[in-house]
Amino acid sequence: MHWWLPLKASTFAGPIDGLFIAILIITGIAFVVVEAGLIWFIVRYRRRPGRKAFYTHGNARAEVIWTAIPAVTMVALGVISNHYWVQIKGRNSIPPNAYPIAIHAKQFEWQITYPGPDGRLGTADDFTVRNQLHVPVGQPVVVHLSSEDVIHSFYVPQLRVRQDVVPGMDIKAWFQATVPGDYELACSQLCGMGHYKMRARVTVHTQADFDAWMKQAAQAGTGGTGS
Amino acid sequence: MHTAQPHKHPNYLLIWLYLFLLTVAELGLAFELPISRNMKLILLLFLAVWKALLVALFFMHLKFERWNLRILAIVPLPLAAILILAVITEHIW
Amino acid sequence: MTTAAAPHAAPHAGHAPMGFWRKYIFSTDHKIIGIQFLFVSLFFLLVGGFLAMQIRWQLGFPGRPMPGGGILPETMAPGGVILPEYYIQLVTMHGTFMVFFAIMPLLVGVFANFLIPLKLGAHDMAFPRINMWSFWTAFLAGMIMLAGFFVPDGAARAGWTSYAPLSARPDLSGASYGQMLWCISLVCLGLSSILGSLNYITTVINNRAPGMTWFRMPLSVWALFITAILGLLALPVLSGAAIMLLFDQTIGTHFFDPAAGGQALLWQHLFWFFGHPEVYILILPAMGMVSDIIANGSRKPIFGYHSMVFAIVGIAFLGWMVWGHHMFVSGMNPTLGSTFMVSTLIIAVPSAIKVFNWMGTMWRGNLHFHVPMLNAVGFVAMFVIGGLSGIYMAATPLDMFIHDTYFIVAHIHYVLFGGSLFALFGAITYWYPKMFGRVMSERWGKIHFWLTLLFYNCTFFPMHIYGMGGAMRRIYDPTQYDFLRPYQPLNQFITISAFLLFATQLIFFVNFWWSLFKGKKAEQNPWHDNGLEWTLPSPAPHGNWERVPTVYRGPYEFSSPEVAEDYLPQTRKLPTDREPVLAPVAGA
Amino acid sequence: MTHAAVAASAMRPPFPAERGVDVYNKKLGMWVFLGSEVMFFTALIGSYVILRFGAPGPWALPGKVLNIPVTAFNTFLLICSSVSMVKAYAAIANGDQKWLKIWFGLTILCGAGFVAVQAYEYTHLIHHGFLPSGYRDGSELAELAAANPVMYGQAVAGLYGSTFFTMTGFHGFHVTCGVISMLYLYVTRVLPGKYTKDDHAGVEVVGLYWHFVDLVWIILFTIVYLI
Repeated sequence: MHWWLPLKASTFAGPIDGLFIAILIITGIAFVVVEAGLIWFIVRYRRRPGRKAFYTHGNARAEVIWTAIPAVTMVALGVISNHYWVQIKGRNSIPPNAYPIAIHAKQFEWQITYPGPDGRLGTADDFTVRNQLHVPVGQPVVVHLSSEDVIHSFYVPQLRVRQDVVPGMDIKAWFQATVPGDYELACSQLCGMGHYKMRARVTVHTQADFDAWMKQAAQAGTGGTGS
Repeated sequence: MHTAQPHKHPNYLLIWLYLFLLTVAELGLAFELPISRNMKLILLLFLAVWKALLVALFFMHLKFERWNLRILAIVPLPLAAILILAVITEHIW
Repeated sequence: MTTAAAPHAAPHAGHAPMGFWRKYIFSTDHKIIGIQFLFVSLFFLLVGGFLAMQIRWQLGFPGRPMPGGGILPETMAPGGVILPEYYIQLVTMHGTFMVFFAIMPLLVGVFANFLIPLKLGAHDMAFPRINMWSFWTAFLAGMIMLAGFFVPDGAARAGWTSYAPLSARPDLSGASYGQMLWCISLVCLGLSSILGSLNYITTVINNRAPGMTWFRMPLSVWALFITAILGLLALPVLSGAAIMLLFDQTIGTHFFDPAAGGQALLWQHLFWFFGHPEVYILILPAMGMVSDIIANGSRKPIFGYHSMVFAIVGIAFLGWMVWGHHMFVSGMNPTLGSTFMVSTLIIAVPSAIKVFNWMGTMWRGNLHFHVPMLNAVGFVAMFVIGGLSGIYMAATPLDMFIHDTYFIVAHIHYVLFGGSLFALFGAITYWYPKMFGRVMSERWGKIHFWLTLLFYNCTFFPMHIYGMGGAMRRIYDPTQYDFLRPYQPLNQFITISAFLLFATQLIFFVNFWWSLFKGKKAEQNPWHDNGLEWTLPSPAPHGNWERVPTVYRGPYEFSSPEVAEDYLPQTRKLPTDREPVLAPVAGA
Repeated sequence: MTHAAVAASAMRPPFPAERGVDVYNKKLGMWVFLGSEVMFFTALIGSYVILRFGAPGPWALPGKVLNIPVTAFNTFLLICSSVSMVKAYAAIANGDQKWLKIWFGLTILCGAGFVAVQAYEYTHLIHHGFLPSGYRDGSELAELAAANPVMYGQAVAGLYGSTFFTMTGFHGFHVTCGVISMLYLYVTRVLPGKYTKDDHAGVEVVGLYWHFVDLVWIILFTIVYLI
């Protein structure tokens, strides 16, 4: 096991892990201040016979300070987060050259439709594969998510991408893988008793490998997965 | 054990007449008229709110209560508005 | 005049002696109702904990027969091996019981009932009979929920959030009657909460003793009052949504059925519009009671009383505008996501104010570490972790990664267990003398606290790491995934810690029951506190006061230079105090 | 004074701590309760607004499925009952027992009439094929809708039935509860003449509830039947 975030395998990993570390630093400081303060007070001001506590109802200046600091920090954090949020999920965030893949989720499998050699969905050379997601590295990919029955969630930890798949809605999510390799696609929204095994294998190929796979899979028609 | 704030009772029958006439106006609007659908919608909602206000202010005596009870009575309304408006934006983005 | 103008206690003020049934079962006395809630919700706490142990067994040792699991029926755990369908029931019912039938009634049902009239100097609630119905409706709701395990197909299986359409379609979830019972139970619970809340609100507004002005109310009462408003306005939304869900399951409506034009996200919006205020229902009373206990334990006035009150109000108000942060990746309008992110981050500010003011209260105090104080400080220390980990989820891009992982599980348990439950252990110990006339064992209280603190952190802190690794929630068997398999030793560590944590809680239960019969007899004011309830004998008699006490000051005048002792009861009249000016009464 | 009355008066502090909202407990309690009722109907009406706003097809035109004249008559009944309720309250505020009995009785009659007409409306609608799940297959309405899919909102018939029956059903349930509690008060308190010029909290409190139910109907009538 590892004690840290998973492998960074997409362009989202930079901003997301960066935010994680930024928040870790901010909350780390707050955590140390509060816990160390508590321990210090517990030791320093523990009960002693004959002593009376300092009688005060508060201090306006101190309270303004510890209201203002969190407020400013939070607003700054909000502004930074929103910058990346718009890039990741914003209305116009999907790159126009993104490679389209349609994913249809149902209890308890992922049906993944590839555009075939012509690179366009909805044409005759589309073919569908169960539980096998192949994407090229270094190329934005847009997944068109639809669901047959209940809400599922498209989640690949290493790619830092997650999007719920909601029946009755046509949702698009995009990502750009940066490291070739084998990953796992997990359903992360409770979708019934088979939820735990609703997984698919994600293979990030180099462009050449991807083209070769595409050619072979398109001929086989079902992806030739053997699954 | 009960002492209501003494206030002059308004003419309730007059308010009843108002409500009756507004209802008739609403019914008239429901039929085919040479106005746009949105216009009709706004007019109908306006009449409904008017009627609701008449009931709340006079029949429920809100007009004669102290300000803090009136606040108590309208607290849920902004919350209701927040819910409906926020969820409706789902469909217009 | 050194002794207070002590109002005389009324053993049976104006009440004829009553039989057992009227006195203890169908009682209208707010204290008995509070105690009824206490027993019932402690039972559900135990049930919820028991379910959690089964979940932990399965996660730590997937596919291995559970010790003692052989007594479960074949449909749940044949030979003690938990089935996936039973596992989802466990997850669903653990959340449901803990949130709706343990923490919420413990905080609101028990302490709003017990404390509000006692701390405000009222004889009882404004509507004692409605109060009784509130308890019995909640009891009925709990029994209906529990019945879920005994119907064909078992209990509800769609998670405690019951996301539609999974929850709306028995053919997809596999749970037919269980899911319906879930809805019916929550409608009952909603009714119970509304009845309770309207009682609390009316009592706080109308039934305060002379001199008990708004800003002389203890923070616990403030918090319970604001909580009551949240409950009053939030629970009906849940009831409405649960009714729609029930209709979808039974009479064929299509609210959440996308095939007929219904909207799956509508359920989430309605649920979280209720659900986020609910989150504050589960923490605000704890914050209020912790404020009382910390001021007492520090022997100091609370630091910044007014900003504490405004922080409570601020949290409650903002709580209505943040529900969308549960839905960042649900396919919701992303612009709405930005709005919800900002409001969510802002809500950290009043929470920070509260934490710093508690520390300010302890600063230069004379700290008495009795069991309630230990638990209250434990609350602050743990709530900080829970609060800070919330910031990770509030940042939308990061939430995309950690949403629905064990990071969330860690967060919610830091807030609800580390927060609410620690506060509750403190509060139960603190007001136990006034409830039962006996004191809980100090030594076992301390042992329980330290062991809980240790095992609690061993259980829940590693979940942050597990979640950072990408582990999804509600997964029956994590070894299905290659990337989760290396975490199995960590999972086993969590599981063993959880078992020890559960065993530690048994100390509390034994202490509770043992002290009920064998505990040391309590004095009138064992903690040397200022509140009105401590002017009554322990246990407080039926009807509370014969003559309503008069209040001369706020509740936190500890270590006042005006008196020799380090506390100054609210009812004690100093030569400089003036009699309160009384307003004319409306409809006395 | 009875023993219970002594006990009850001992339950209340002699004076409130400060000037609050200046209303007695029962009335304040009813207002607070009505606050929760607003939120309950928000959930139902809000869902209707949201579902209709996002519906995949046009809603049935007003008057095509629902019988507007019958409901208009019902609206009229409810408005009448509201005015008779407030007249009953005004009567007892002047100590007038006779008119209290008359107006209060009229309110109950109008309320019961409303429930009866709604029961008639429901049976009529169900007979014609309008169900919570939509238009019943093979019914008169289903045939009309098949001939005129736009006018009868065939695509969203399921939503129409769901929201219509839930909203009006729960309103009807509230009216029924109101009628039962008014009947109870009528028999136990109004007829024996227990309300006086100074003590008529029950009339005012049940009146508040009744007017609220009327108010909800005013909104429902407009948005369900006329829009």
